[in-house]
Amino acid sequence: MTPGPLLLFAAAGLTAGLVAGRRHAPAWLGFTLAGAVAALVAAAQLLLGGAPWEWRSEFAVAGQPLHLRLDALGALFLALVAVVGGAGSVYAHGYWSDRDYPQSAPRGRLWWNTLLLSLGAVLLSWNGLHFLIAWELFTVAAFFLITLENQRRDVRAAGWLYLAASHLGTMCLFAFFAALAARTGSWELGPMRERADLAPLFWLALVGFGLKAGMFPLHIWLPSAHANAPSHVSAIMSGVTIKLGIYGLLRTAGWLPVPAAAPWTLIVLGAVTALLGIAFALAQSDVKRLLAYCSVENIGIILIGLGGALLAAADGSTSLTAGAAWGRLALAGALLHVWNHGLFKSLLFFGAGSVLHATGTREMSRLGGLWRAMPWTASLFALGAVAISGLPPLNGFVSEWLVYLGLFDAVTSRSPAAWAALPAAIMLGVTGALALATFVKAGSLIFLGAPRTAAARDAHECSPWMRGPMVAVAAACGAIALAPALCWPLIARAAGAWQPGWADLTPPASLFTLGGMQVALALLAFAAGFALWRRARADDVTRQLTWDCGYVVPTARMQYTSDSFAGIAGGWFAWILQPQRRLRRPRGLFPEGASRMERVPETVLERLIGPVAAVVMQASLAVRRLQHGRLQYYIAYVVVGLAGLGTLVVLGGGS
Amino acid sequence: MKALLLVLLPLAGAALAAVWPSDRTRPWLLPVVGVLHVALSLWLLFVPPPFASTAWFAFDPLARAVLPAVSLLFLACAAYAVPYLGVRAERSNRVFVATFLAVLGLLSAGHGARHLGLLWIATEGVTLAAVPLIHFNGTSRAFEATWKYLLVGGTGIALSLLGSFALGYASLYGGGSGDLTVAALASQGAKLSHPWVLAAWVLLLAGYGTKMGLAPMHTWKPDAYGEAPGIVGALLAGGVTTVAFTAVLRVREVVAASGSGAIADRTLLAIGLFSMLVSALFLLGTRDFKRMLAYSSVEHMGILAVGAALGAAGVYAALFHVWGNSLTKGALFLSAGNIRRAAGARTMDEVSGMSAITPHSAAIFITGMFAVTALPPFGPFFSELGIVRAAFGADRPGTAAMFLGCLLFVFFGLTRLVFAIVDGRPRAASRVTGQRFPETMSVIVPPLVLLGFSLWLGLATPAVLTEAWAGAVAQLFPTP
Amino acid sequence: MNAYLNLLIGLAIGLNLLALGSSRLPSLINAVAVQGMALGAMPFLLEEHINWMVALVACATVAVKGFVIPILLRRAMRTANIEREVVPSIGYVPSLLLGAGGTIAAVAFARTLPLLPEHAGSLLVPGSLASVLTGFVLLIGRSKAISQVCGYLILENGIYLFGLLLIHATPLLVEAGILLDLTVGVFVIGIIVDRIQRAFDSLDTRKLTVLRE
Amino acid sequence: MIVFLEFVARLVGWLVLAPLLPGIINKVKAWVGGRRGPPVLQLYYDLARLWQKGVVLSTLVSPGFIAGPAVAWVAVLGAALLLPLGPVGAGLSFRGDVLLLIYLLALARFCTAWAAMETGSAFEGMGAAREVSYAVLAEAAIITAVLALCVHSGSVSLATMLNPAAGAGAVLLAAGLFAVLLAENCRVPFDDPNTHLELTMIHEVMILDHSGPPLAAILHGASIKLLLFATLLVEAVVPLGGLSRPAAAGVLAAGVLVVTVGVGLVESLLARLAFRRVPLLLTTAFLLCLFALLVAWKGGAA
Repeated sequence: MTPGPLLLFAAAGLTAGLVAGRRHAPAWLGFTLAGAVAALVAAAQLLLGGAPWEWRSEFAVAGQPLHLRLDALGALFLALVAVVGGAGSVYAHGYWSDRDYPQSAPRGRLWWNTLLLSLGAVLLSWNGLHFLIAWELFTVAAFFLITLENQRRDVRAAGWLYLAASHLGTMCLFAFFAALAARTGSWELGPMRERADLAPLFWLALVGFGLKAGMFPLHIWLPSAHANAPSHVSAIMSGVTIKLGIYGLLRTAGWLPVPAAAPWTLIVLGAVTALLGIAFALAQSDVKRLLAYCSVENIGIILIGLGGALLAAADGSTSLTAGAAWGRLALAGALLHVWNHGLFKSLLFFGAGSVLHATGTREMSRLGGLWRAMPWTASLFALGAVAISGLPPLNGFVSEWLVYLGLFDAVTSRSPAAWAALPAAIMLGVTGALALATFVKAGSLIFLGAPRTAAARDAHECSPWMRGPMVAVAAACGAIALAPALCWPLIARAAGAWQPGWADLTPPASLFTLGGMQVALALLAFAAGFALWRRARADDVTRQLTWDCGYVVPTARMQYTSDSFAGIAGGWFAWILQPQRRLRRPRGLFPEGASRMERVPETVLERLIGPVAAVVMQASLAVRRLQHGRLQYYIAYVVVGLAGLGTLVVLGGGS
Repeated sequence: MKALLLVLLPLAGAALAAVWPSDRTRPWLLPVVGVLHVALSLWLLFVPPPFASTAWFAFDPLARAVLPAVSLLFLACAAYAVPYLGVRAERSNRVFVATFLAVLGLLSAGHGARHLGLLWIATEGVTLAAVPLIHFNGTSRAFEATWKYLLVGGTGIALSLLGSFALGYASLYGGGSGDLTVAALASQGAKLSHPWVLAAWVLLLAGYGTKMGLAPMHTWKPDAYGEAPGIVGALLAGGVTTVAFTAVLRVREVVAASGSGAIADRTLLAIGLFSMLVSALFLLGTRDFKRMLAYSSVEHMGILAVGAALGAAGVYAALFHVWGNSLTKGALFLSAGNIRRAAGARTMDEVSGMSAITPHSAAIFITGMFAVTALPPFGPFFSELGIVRAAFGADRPGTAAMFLGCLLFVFFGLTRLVFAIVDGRPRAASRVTGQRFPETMSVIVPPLVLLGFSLWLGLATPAVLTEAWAGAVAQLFPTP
Repeated sequence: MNAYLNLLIGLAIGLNLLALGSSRLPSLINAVAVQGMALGAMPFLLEEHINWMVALVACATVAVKGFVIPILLRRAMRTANIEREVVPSIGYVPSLLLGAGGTIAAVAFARTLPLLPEHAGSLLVPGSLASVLTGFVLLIGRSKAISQVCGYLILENGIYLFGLLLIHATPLLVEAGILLDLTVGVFVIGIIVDRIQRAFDSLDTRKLTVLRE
Repeated sequence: MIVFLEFVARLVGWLVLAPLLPGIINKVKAWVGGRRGPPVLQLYYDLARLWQKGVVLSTLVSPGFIAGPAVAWVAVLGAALLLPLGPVGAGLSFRGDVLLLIYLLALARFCTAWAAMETGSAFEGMGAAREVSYAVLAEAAIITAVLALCVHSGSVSLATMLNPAAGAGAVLLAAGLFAVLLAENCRVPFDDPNTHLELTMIHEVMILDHSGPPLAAILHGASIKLLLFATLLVEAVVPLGGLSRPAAAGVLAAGVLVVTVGVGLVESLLARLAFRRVPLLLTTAFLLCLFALLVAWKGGAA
């Protein structure tokens, strides 16, 4: 079956789900899953070497003839949409059920399918106008998904911030596509690299798509939106929709000529995004905010890879076709990381959702010891934590390894690119170490130790509806981790779709070895763990209270908290984190109470944009004062307008 | 002759309404006349009648490109008016119905007027006929609004009369006959006296700009739109402003013919961007959602002016925008009217959570808000994108940047206010008043239909419309 | 004949100044009325051969501007029993100076304007400019609704004066329509003034500031 | 077959030799302090004893408490096996294996920190927080050092990477890596392996609650890590490429011994740093590696 019918089937399934969603949740789930599977199969066909699927029709939508095209690059992202979308809908069936949310659940299903459909449309449409339409639709669909609980004030605020910020990006894309259309004379997209005059448009695209991707400092909307959205929505937003920003950047860089400064800018932005993103993540005490900031970090890693690829392509030769080999490695790393992050980030958000569902709080310092109540969630979350910290033997390491390898090769090649690759590599190393710290903190605070509150004590394991998708996504992570060489051709085809001539389907030899190492490591780790467990069990295991240096009555509240854990490394980033502390010290001989509260603001938003917004509101107030209701002045305004126009005309060379 | 029917039919209807005995059945005249008018205008849209360029009044391409939108809007408002006047049975609707119909007739006259004097008469007539509509509620607030509407509008319209005279004198001084038909003036071309033409342009732009509601002459708008019933607001925002805009376009044609097109465009661009900026600043702070609609209308008039300043492509997009704006604004005004009646209040301090009380109107309100802020695939998205494209095409990236910046802030203001009203928990007071205002089909369908039109306009722009707009552009930009 | 015309226009300009200077509403209304009548008479001086249409229009002008509207205004004034303008936002002396300066400026400016020879001598253009200016000063500077209406009337008189330049060019049908509109407009304004007087039982527009941001 | 034997030999070598180093260090410290000190083979005895012992588990811990040390041990051992031994070369070598080595150590860190957090004890939380935080700076230093080696050798695989240059670069690199070694293996001046004040510990405080075989795994893993770093340091600065196998082996062994003694001397002559000073020292190490990198860059350019 060729992609065409499959995609049609997928669209039909999602649409059917859209219709059925209002009344019958099970039917919705069935239709949506069928659609997702069909889309996945279609994407797989292309990634496995199928010819690009193209469909031109005279049938005009919005005055433009329909032009759909799915190539390997689009398929790469479409596969992600299908997997996370499918898993998310199963998860939502248990997590956001009609029983728990009678009003908003039907709405949620409606917008969920709208989101999936529009995401697919973005990936398929090769006409600027249709791309823009689909892009806007998915923005709005995501907004309504974020604000499902619109009676909660913080949710509304987060949703509005997302909407407003996205609109800035949208305006940039308006300008981008309009200028493109004005200069090329048509809305059709496609390679036009010979048009050197189009290069400056890249900057518009960078802002427009970068904002959606959550690139620093345009990430301001991301944390609150992803934290306040329902968890399956957070999963698809963090896992998929921000990747669409990457997709847009990739397309722009692949189709249009890029300014000479663009690759450098991308690498620098990527490095900064990665480092600061993870620094913010480390300092968070709300698990979903932490995960959101971590998405910023991963976008940074992807951007580094993308920038490296562009740099290689640029200095590889004048024509983009033959790039330096290391560029392909970096690009492959970036593309693979798109998948990896999509998978383990949705896994982690699903896990966070289960915790939220079970305990009703996202504050890590109110949790603890959940592994006993929810072993599945705990182990899967741990797996995700290892993966996202980029540690072997899991998939995060593979993609980061490819990016590293690209950068190292750039360094050893001693080309000018090395000057970008060197700091990027070091920053990447630091980022990795910080990510490790972040996820040791997150995992252990939530699941290990003793429960800090009653809510954590009375937690319960999540339903199979929520467990299933987590297992599935985790399995996908494992597959990529243990057989990276098998993923290579798929990635290479996508790269080839991006830059003709970059599709070398034979994986680098070292990738096979790495895969072998990963498998061996996994097996050995299991073996050793099991052996040690057996050994320990062999003799009598005495269970007793944590020794804690002989302290007699340790209480749960004595455990390390989020702030204390992040204190050291967070302190190094205080210049940007600007944590706000409220400290009440114990006083007197018999102190009553003491408290210490710490909050890490979204610095860019509150310290940079806030003041600007205040100024704008001042201006608004000043203007509104002019509408004071006195008719005399209103007529004076008319005279003023008349005079203004007159002077304008006179200055315009009139009379 | 059919074209003249567009004027005479509503006026006859008005006369009939004036003498109609029953208050209960009189409102039905509105939809009846509306249907006839729509049928007629659509017929003329599809079968454009021939016209003599010297004619004073004709269904010329420009009228053809704009008038049907007004006609459709009127029909929706008329359909809505029947149940509306039903619930407002406490006051006689004789004057209301009569003047409502008269407004339609005069609007048609204004759109088709090719003689500046006739154009002015029609516009002034609309202004005066709208007065009883605005103070229909009879509150002291309504009278205050009417007073301001009258004096500011009157002053503006007086200026445009002065401008028309100045244009005539330009023709006289240029050795012409002083004939005020657009065709005659345009044919005189460069022989028109330059200074007088420029003076006329300034006066006419200021005058008709006041009717359009361009800043800083927009001051009457929030009061009038805020105090008038929703249908009246819709007709003012979608119809009267359109007449003024066509007037500006016709005058611009003459000015361009006299060789000062560049100056005219510069002024149009300046006042358009200024209006957008001012309205954006207002929208960021306003708390009353009916006044919000007025400011949004100011913004859209600015958009039209900017479009008109950007050459043929821009004017084409502007005409497109006239349609999108009229229909979408209509939907917004009507749904806002529903919410206003159900909530019993108008500011975000008193109203919230209306999605729970009037779910359908709230949904329409939100959709309309998104549509009017250029969310695809509604009409305004394509027209505004067209204007941006025209700006880039005219190599004016700065203009495009300012344009988009204003749109951004407008979006901030609108979403802030609309979601504050629709989301959240309903107020107790609204719960009470909500019971007294059932959301019947008759108040839901008209705005819904308008939204549908706006959507259709965007997704599948009818070929006849594109052709009509192209024709109007061809008329306004004659290729020698 | 041009001389008579200029005489009348001079009278109109003088009335402008009077309107600007007078603090009592009755004298203001009277000034407007007389100015209206003077304007109404002008077509007779401009047209060589009077046809019935011109006569009709002219008489209508005289009737409406000279009698109907002033009566309307006087009634409103009496019902609101206000005699004089209180606290104008532009004082009398300043507005007088403004008006006088404006008039002089208008006369000077009119010289620079490109005018046809037959108009160059007449005071038509400066007179109209001066009246428009006066109208604006009154509209902006007075706070009583009635004075503002008078300002509006003077403004329209100015425009009417300018229109006389085109009296040969523009067909009378248009003139009639314009005049009709103006008249209706003033009627409507008068009605609204009346309503406001009832709704607020005062004609002080400073009370009309409920509608604001 | 030969390959397999060599591999086994290599494995045994790492497993058996590693616990020597702590013994040597302690001997040196005792010698400087004028005491007899524990026997060199002390750690072997300890390991054997611990392996026999039963396990005491906190009531809070999950199976991860035991799995952690095991995985960490595997990871460190794997990293060690990746390290080529002079002319003998590595068990298996591929492009980018150095990154795997670094990240295996990171995995070990993750597991120990995770296991430490299992107990819910404030002290062990403290230890874990310090471990992962200081590792951030150490990581930067290591990556930079590796980059220096890459730039110098123009290769990204350990086997060919470790043919160092003599001169300034080597000295800087040696200093930097030595500091990293001290930090990563929780030695004075960063940490004090045999203090008894938990508040001042990093690594030791993480394993307070471990006992029996798991503790043995941890200790053994730590010793392997020490040996790994010592070897890496030697190979990074001493050119072994030219030498014959026995000579190379001798030089390598001597070098490791020197490093170990050096550690011992440092421990007995320096005092532990205040914690707020630790980042300073690590940053210095990072800068040393950075300068080494620049030197390598210039050298290559010339």
